[in-house]
Parts: sequence; structure tokens; C-alpha cells
Amino acid sequence: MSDAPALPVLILLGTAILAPLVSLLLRRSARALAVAAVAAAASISAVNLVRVLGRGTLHTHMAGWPPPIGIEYVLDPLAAFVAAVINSIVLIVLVHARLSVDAEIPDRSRHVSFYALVLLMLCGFNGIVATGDFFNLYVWLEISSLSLYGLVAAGDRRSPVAAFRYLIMGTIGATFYLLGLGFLFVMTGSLNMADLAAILPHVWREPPVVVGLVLMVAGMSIKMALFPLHGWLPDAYTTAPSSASALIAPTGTKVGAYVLIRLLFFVFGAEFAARTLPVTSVIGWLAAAAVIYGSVMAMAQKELKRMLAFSSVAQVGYIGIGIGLASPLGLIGAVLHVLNHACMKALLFLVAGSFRLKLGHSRIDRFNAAVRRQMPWTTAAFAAGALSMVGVPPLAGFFSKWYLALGAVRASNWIFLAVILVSSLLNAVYFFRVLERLYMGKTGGPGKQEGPAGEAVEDGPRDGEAAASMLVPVLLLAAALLVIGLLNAVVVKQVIMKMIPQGMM
Amino acid sequence: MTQMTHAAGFSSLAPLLAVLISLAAVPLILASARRPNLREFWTLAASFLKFGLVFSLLPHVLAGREATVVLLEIAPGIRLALRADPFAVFFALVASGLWILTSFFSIGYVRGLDDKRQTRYFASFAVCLSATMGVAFASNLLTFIVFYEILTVATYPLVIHKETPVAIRAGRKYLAYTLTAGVFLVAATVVTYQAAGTLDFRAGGIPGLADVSGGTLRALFFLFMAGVGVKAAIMPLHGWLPTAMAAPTPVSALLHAVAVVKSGVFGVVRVVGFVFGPALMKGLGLNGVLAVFAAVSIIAASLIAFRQDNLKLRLAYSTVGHLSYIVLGSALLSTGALTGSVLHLAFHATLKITLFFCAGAIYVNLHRENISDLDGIGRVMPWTMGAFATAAIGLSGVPPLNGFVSKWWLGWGAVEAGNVLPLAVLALSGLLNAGYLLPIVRRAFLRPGKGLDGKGEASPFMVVPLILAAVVSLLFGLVPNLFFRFHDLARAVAAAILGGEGR
Amino acid sequence: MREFDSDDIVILVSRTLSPFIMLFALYVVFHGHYSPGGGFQGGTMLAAAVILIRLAAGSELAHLQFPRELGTPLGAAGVFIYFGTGLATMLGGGRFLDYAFLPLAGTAPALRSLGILLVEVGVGLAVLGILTAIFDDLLEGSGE
Amino acid sequence: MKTLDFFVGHYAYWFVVALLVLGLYGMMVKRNLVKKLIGMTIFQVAVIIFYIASAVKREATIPIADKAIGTADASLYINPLQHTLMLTAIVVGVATAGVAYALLIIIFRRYNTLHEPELMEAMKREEEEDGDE
Repeated sequence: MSDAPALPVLILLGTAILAPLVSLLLRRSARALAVAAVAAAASISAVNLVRVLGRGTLHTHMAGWPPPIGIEYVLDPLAAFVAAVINSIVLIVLVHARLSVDAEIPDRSRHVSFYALVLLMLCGFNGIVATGDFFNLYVWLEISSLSLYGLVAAGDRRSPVAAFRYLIMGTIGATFYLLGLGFLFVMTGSLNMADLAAILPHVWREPPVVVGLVLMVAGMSIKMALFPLHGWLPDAYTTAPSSASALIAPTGTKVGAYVLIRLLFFVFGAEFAARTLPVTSVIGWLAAAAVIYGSVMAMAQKELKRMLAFSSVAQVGYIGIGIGLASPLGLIGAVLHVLNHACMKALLFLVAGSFRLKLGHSRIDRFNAAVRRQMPWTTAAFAAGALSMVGVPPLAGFFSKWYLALGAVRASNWIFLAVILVSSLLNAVYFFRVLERLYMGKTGGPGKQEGPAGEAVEDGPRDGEAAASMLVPVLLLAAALLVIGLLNAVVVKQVIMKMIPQGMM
Repeated sequence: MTQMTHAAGFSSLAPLLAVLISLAAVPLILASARRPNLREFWTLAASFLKFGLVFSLLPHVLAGREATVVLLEIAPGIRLALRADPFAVFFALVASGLWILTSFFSIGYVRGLDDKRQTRYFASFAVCLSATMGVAFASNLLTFIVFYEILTVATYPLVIHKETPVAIRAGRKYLAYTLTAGVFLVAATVVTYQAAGTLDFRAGGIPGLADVSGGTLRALFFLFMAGVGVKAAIMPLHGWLPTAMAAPTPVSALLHAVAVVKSGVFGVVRVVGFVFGPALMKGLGLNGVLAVFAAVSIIAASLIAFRQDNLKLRLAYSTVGHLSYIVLGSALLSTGALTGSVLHLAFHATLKITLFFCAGAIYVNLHRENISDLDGIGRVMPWTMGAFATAAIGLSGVPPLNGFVSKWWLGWGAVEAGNVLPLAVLALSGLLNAGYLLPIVRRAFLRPGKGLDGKGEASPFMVVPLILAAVVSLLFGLVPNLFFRFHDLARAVAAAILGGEGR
Repeated sequence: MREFDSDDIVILVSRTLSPFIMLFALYVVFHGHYSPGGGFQGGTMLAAAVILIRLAAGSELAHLQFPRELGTPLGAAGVFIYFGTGLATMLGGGRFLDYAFLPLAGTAPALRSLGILLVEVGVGLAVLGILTAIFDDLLEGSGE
Repeated sequence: MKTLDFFVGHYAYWFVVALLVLGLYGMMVKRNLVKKLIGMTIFQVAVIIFYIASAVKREATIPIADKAIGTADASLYINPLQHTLMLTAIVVGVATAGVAYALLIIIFRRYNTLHEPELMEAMKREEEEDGDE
């Protein structure tokens, strides 16, 4: 299939458009459509990943126009990997989403648009990952962002305000990116990534190029919520519907990170980004700050989703540190952490969703042993995810830290090493705080009260373990953490090693 | 899930099985939560099987053949691998052997208190043992870390078993100490990997480290010590151990006298002998530093032990002291000292477990924890207190008990190393040991007791194991090489560390 | 809504204007592929024509001309025409939107011209539908 | 003199810079959400103008094939690419604005204010209600 790289995008886009039309005829079809489309996209991107690893980078020229005139879609190992991760995670989350969405978005007529937005968001992500053209990337970026705003706004009473903040910040980011791209375009006359990579070395000491790079990096840092530009994230993740935050948290920031990696290491090249103009080291230090700040803030939170949101800020920091190291080991750590964190955060947010559905709240101070007795498996999965976040081997979380630590030592950057290691202690503090409550919290009242305002948790079974459709994805992810942890060498050697660009060695 | 390499025939799988067997028992234990007898049967079956497997490795190591299992590659260039060298087998034998006794004892204990959470208790116990085996057999630092961390996490439920506020606080403290230690260990490992390019333990030290600057190596060594020293309870890193006595007595007995703390000192010896190696240690004068820390811990811990009225706390501090014996021995780096420290790893285990068993029996039977309440219990619980007395004498290092043997070698090693100070330390601490343990015996037998009418011995489930433990201690005192050739193993380890491989 | 005083003159003027605007809009749409103009601009004009009536005559009347329920589906349909064209070319064996492969009779240039025309029409409908929908949604419920 | 040329010659860019600053100011400083939104739109428009300005050529006409000029010399037409790009950017901007206004309407219906301090106040009150419910 010559269009393979673009295929997931097209499928998702088509379904997103079809969903409203179809659901005019048969109600309730939206979710089925969405799951089917995402499943298709996930399987295609998996196949693509295999093909890319086997046969090398895939290209397709939109409408048959060759680049640099036409828009080119490129799947190199990095893109294929990220696409595969995002699509499969979203698939898992969508399976879990049904009950939670029914409960948290009482107005059934809005479900159609919810699922359509999910499809659009994922379509945008796939576009960002697959495209070989920077302006096209901007368009996809905005498509995904707009649907993200919509998804966030579908949450509880306060969500629209969070969504609006997110929108303002996100637009600033995107516009910065566009402005920077303008500078590059003026200097090089091209928007195609490969083309730019070829032209830039001749002009990259020109001030406009430098300004352009800085602006683009700043813009994407906002999108990936790199400290101190993370302001929009906690409120957005907290107030969004649980399944929406479980969709956004693992994927959204990762895409931003992907664009940064693409821009810095594949277009400008590590040589330039790290030595000539030390953008990466700035990113690295901000990320280190993010790790500490996020973890510390997470300790202070009383609400599970909010805690997870701040821990996301910290986890993005890990990826940032990997980028900041600008070395193969750093890249390995960053990319592996994209995978690990996607699994962990999806798992944790899904559990938070199950709690919200079952208990009507996800407030840490209200957890107690009754919760565990009521839903032992879900809680066990949460424990697995927490341990992985803390970085207990052989769970996945340990190994991304392992590679990052190796990279930090090789760069003999002891502060990064300290940050990476200390942060896992901080994680331990705030996760064991929750686990302690879940396993030994004195069972005062029953484990369930009515939920916060704006949530109708009445419908859906209230007692007993979560329904299979919510339990299976959670357990699946928990198992994935162990498997990835044990087989991370395979991932690293078979996949990530292949995506280390020339000139980084 | 993994590709095995059948390097040395069947026996190469034995270490892996030894690790997995108790792990395999966990689901069975959980499944049979409703039927206690079946559940305990699984535990016992697992413990016996495990012991058998480890024992089957003994002849190989004595013949100088080291069984190895290479599991999957856990990170590029680093394999998750198990290797049954003499030291590993030695430690594994001690741990798995004493697990059998502890299992019996635990049954008596938890049933005696008809505890609510027995299933979780036995399950976590099994996991801990698996992790301990893993620590013992780990053939490189990363594997070591993996099991070390698992051990940390798996012990947590046991520490907070009672779920009282005290226990929960103890659990927090325990995690705070051990997780931090784990972080230091990871840091040290990362640095080592960068410096040496390999993480495989190598008797006599990892060669690649030789050409690293002294400063880095010193820093590295302290990172390592911070990592393994916590579980080894070297002062000032011992704080968690007394607090962790909030755990049920069998847990204190096996984990805080054998498995956990011993995997700490095991780690110390591994680092000293198999990562740095004698040459580097002496070259950088690190062994001196270590020895000082150890000596201070020995004396200080013994002194503190005097002030404890709670029996378990006193035993805990005595454990701190005796762990430092082993550290001291490894720091002296002479044949005798190493032999002594390795032997002490086993012999202190048998003695201390006896004492903890006694404490447990007393607690279950009379619900007494404080030494001041123990007057006259020797009359109602003669067997128990007899065992207690035996072990107490042994810990003070009096012949013919095994405590004497290891201590003798330690002292001899000190002389070998041409250093008399350790000798003095050992002698003094011997006196102190006698000083804080024997009075308990005197109270028990010579003082008149109150409110003991109609009380008898604890259930045989508990008494038999503790008597067995005492007897074993005595036998080893008479014939150190009995059954397990502990003595030869220890010599082999010492020779390996000091003289490179073999010999 | 805010109570609406409809002014006869305004209604008259806008009623007369609206069809011409639409006509010109269609012209723009259909010229998109070889002169200034195209779906976006034309669609916007169409929407302007519709919204003009809404402003002049108020929602109740205006919805006789263009019911608000039509907005979103029309938009989706428009995008789908665009998307369907692309799909058709793929079915025709080409790349997405590679008009030369439209499964119709005709030379490649003719097909290209036809394809882009289809796309322009789709885009035009989409813009019309969506802009009107946005206008309606923003207006809806203000006041009451 | 030269500096004057520099300033005058790049007037379009100074204009862009001014707009950018204006937009950022609006987004950051203004307390009213609608004003923030207006600032955002100005910000986007500034970038659009920047692109368009970069497309201009001296003595060049709009990029539509003209028989009289012919297509031999591209320098006689201004660069069409920026215009097409910005067409897309405009659409994106419109969509963003649409979503933003929709959000604002929801917010206004729920809290009856778009003034940020009051909004914070109202939300804080809700927070507390949730807290002790």
C-alpha cells in the first residue's frame, strides 16, 4: 500500500467525519465506529512499524506531488514507533472509556461529538508524527489541539475555564511555532523536513535561523508542558472527564516531545542543537527543574487525578532530560520513557477513572482499605503502576531511568543523575501515601460518597469490582509494564537503536 | 519467556528454580486462602523443595563447578543472570534452610495469635525468600539490584503486618531507609558500568575499575556502602532495624536476622570482594575506613542493647552488632577474617533465629515482651529458655557453640592482617554480648515468677523449631563442616576473593 | 432571544441582496481552480448571505430559509465530499487526492480539473455549514 | 540616514512586531477573558501578516498566470506559497476563535462572569463546597 504512512490519518479522519452523519441514522454507533477505526489505525501502525524496521523508512507523496513541492509523509523508526505506541494506548483507553463516559457525560447526545473529537485528536497526532512537512505539522498540531480543548471542556463544571486557559496557552505555543517556522522558511524557502535538514547547515549561523529555532522550541515546549510552561496542564487533566485525561495524559505531551526530538536532532542535528547553540542543555535544565517541581507539587495534592497530573509534569521532565543530554543514551532513555510513561500514566488515569465511577470520587484522603476490598484487582494494578513510577525493577519505569542515568553519568552531569535518582524517591513518597491509604486506611465510613459537583456517578454498578470492560485494559497495561520491563533490551536494540540519527554518535 | 543457556547441564537450572519455586507457591497460597492447612502445606512444600534444590548445588561448587543460568538480556550488554558460586550457595543454604524452621514456627505463631491476614503473610514471606535467593545467586550488579529492590518491596507488607499506627510508621521508616539505599545502589551501579564497562561480579574485583581515578573510586565505594550498608545496618544506617521490630516475631527472626539484613552484609562482601577486590580496597585504604565503621557499630550497638528493656529491641541491636562482625571480617581482607565473616553469616543466623524464636514463643504464650517481665519463666518454659541460654552463650562466643568458631576465625584473621585492634573489639563485644544476654537467662531461671501458674510450653510447632535451631548451632560449634561443609565453602570464598578465581 | 424588532427596509434590502451574494459566491467557488477564489472564500460568502438573513429577519424567519439543524451535518457532508474525492482517487489506484486517478472517463488534465472542482465544492459546503453552525451556536440561548 | 532606511524599509516587520507585542499584552495582562481572546486573535493575525509581508517582491504582480507577462520569469509574480499557507492559518485561526467563543459562552452561563478575578472567586467557593461535602 503506497499510502501506508498516511493511512491511519486518513482512516481516523474519515471516521471522525462519518461518525456524526452515521449516528444521525443509528444512535449509539459512534463508539463502535471509533473503536473500530482506532483498532484499524493501531494495527496498521503496528504493521508499519514492522515494515519500517525491516525495510527502512517509508515515504509517500500526498497527491503524487514529489517533495519539496508536495507534502511528504515519512515513517522512519522514530515516527513509526511513536505512532504505534499512541494508537495502541488510545485503543486500550477507548475500550475502558465506555462506562466512564456514560457516567461522566450524562447527556448522551454529546457522546457522538466526544468520540468524534477523540478520533480527530488521534488523527492529528498521527498526522504530526507521520508528516514530513513542517507547515502540515502545524495544521495537524492545531487540529489535535482543538479537539483536545473540546475534550477537556467536556468535563466537570470547572473544565471550560481550564480548557480556555489551555486554549490560550496552546495557541501561543502554536503561533510561536508558526512564527519560528516563518523565519526558517524565509531563510531556506522550504518547509520539507529533509529539505531543511539539507539546507540548514549552510545558513544556520544566520540570526533568523537561530531566532526561528528558539521560537519553535519555545512553542513546542508549551505544547509538551515543559516546566515552567506547564501552567495549563494540571487544571486541564484534573477537570477533564476521566477517560479524556486518560487519553490525553499518555499521548498529548509525548507528541510535543516527539516534535522537539524531530526538530532538534533530525532537522537541525545534535551537533548544532547541542554545541553551536546549546538549546538542548537549556531544555535539559528546565526539565530537571520540572522533575523536582512536579514531584514536589504532586506530594501536596489531595485529589488523585491532580496528583497524577503533576506527576505528568515531572515525567515529561524525564523526557526533557533525555533530550537535554543530546546523546544516544539520552535519546534511548527519552524514547523508551515515551513508551513507559504512556503505559504507566494510561494505567494510573484509568484506575482513577474506575475509582470515580465506583466510588464517585478520586480523593486521596477518602481512600481506605474498603476500596481495596471492593476492587482488589484494580487496586493491585494501581500498585503495579505506582511501583513502576517509583522505578522498582524489573518494572518498566526503572529502565528509562536506568538509561537516562547512564547518559547523565557518561556526560558526567552529576546533577542530572542526582535529579533522576532523587525524583524516584519523591515518587515513592507520594505514591506510597496513596497505597498506604488504599491498603491500610482505617475504614471509617463506607468507601464511597457522592461525587464532586458536575458528576453523575449514579448510573452504572456501584459496588463490587469494576466491570470487565474497565478491568481488562487496566490489567493488560499492568502486565505490559512487567513485560516491557523485562524485554526492554529488545525494544531498545530492535527499535530505538535504529532511530539514533547520524551525527549524534 | 526466556532463552536458557544449558551451560552446565541440569544443574544450571537449579538456581533459577530455587528462585522461582517459592514465587510459584504464591498463587497457590493465595488460591487456598480459605483452607489454612493446604495453604501452609504449599509453604512447607516450597521451602523443602527450595532447600533441596540449593543443596543439590552444593557438590558442584565444592567440586569447583559453578552452575550458571543466563536469562534474557535485561539491558543491552547486561544480562539477567544467576551464578551459583560458593558464596552464593552458602548464603542460599542458610536462608532456605532456616526458612523451613521459620515456616513451622510461623504456623504455630500466627495460629497461636489467630491472625487475620495469614494469607498475605505467607505469600509475602514466599516472595521475600525468592528475592533472597535471587540476591544470593545474582551474578552481576543489575540482577542483584533487581532482586534487592524486590526484597525491599516484598518485606514492606510484613513490616506493616499488624497495621497498627506503630507498624505503619515503622513501615514508612523502613521504606524511607531502604528505598534511599536502593537509589544509592543504582547510582553506584551506573557509575561502575560507565567506568568498568561490565557489572559481572568477579572474585578479586572487577578488573576495569583498576584504572579509575582514586577520588572517583572512593566516592563510588561510599555510594555502594550507602546502598548495601542500610540493609547491613552499619551504623549510622541502622535506624530502621529496631523500628522494624514492630513486625511479627517470625518476620524479625527470618528477615531481620537472616534474609534481609544478611543480604545486606552479603552485598557488602560482594562489593568488597567481588567488585572492588582486595587490591583496590587496600590501595585506597577503604578497608580501614570500613573496619572503623564496623568496629564502632559493634561496640556502640552492644552498648545500646544494654539499655533496651524490650526483648526484641535488645535482640535487634545485638543483630546490628553482629552484622558488623561480618563487615569487619570482610574489611580485614585476610584469609582467616574472610572465612570468619562468611561463617559468621551462617552461625549468627542460627543463633539469632533461636533467640527470636524464643522471644516469639514467649510472646505468644505469655504475651510478654519486656525483659523485666520475664522473671521465672524458665520454670514454665524450660525448653524454650534452655534454647535461649544456649544461643546466648553462643552469641557471646563461648565454645563449644558455633559462635565461637566464626569469632575465632575473625580474631585469627585480625592477627593475620597484623592488626590487634579488631581483636580487642571482638573480645570486648563478646563480654558485652554476655553482659546483655545472660542476665535474661538468670532472670528466667533464678528469679521467682508471677502469674505463671498453669502456663506451660508454647505449641510444639514453635518449640521444636527453636530447639532444633539451638541444637544445630551446637552441632556446628562442634563440627563446623557438618552436613553442609560450611567451613570448606567459607575457605573457598576467602581463597577466591584473595587469590582470584579457583584455588 | 433578545426580542427582535424587524425593520421592513432592512429585511427587504437583505432579502434582495442575499441571492446575489450567493450567486457571486457560487461563481467564486466554481472559479477556485483557475482564478482567485475557491471553496473557502466562496463558502464564507455563502455563509455571509445566510447569516445576513439571520441578522435581518431574526432566527425564526431565517430558519425557514436555512434550518439550524442543517449546519453541522452539511459541514460534515462537505468535508466528506472532499474526503470522498481523495478516497475515490485511492480506489482508482492512485495516491490520496491524486485526481488523475479519479475512476471516471476523461484525460488526466480534465480529471484533475474535475477533481479539484469537487474538492472546492466540498470545502465550500463545509465552510457554509460550519460558519452558520458557529453563528447559531453562539447565538443560541443568549438571553433566555 | 542608514538607520532610518532600516527602520522605514522594514516598516511591515515593525508593524508585525507591534501587533505581536500587543497581542501578547492582551493575553497576559487583560483580566477579561474576551479581551484575552481578542489579544490571541491579534497575535495570530500578526504572524499571518509576517508571512504575507515576506512574500512581497518589488514590481511583481499577484501570482495568477497572465498572458501579457508569461510564466518565464518567476520574479514577476509574488510568491504564492505564503498566501496559500496563510489561507490555512486563517482557517485554523477562525476555528480556534470559534471554539474559544463557545467555551466563553459556557463559562458565562455557569458563572455569569467573564472577569477573571470574579471567576477565580466563584471557582474557589465551589472548591470549598466540594471539599466539605
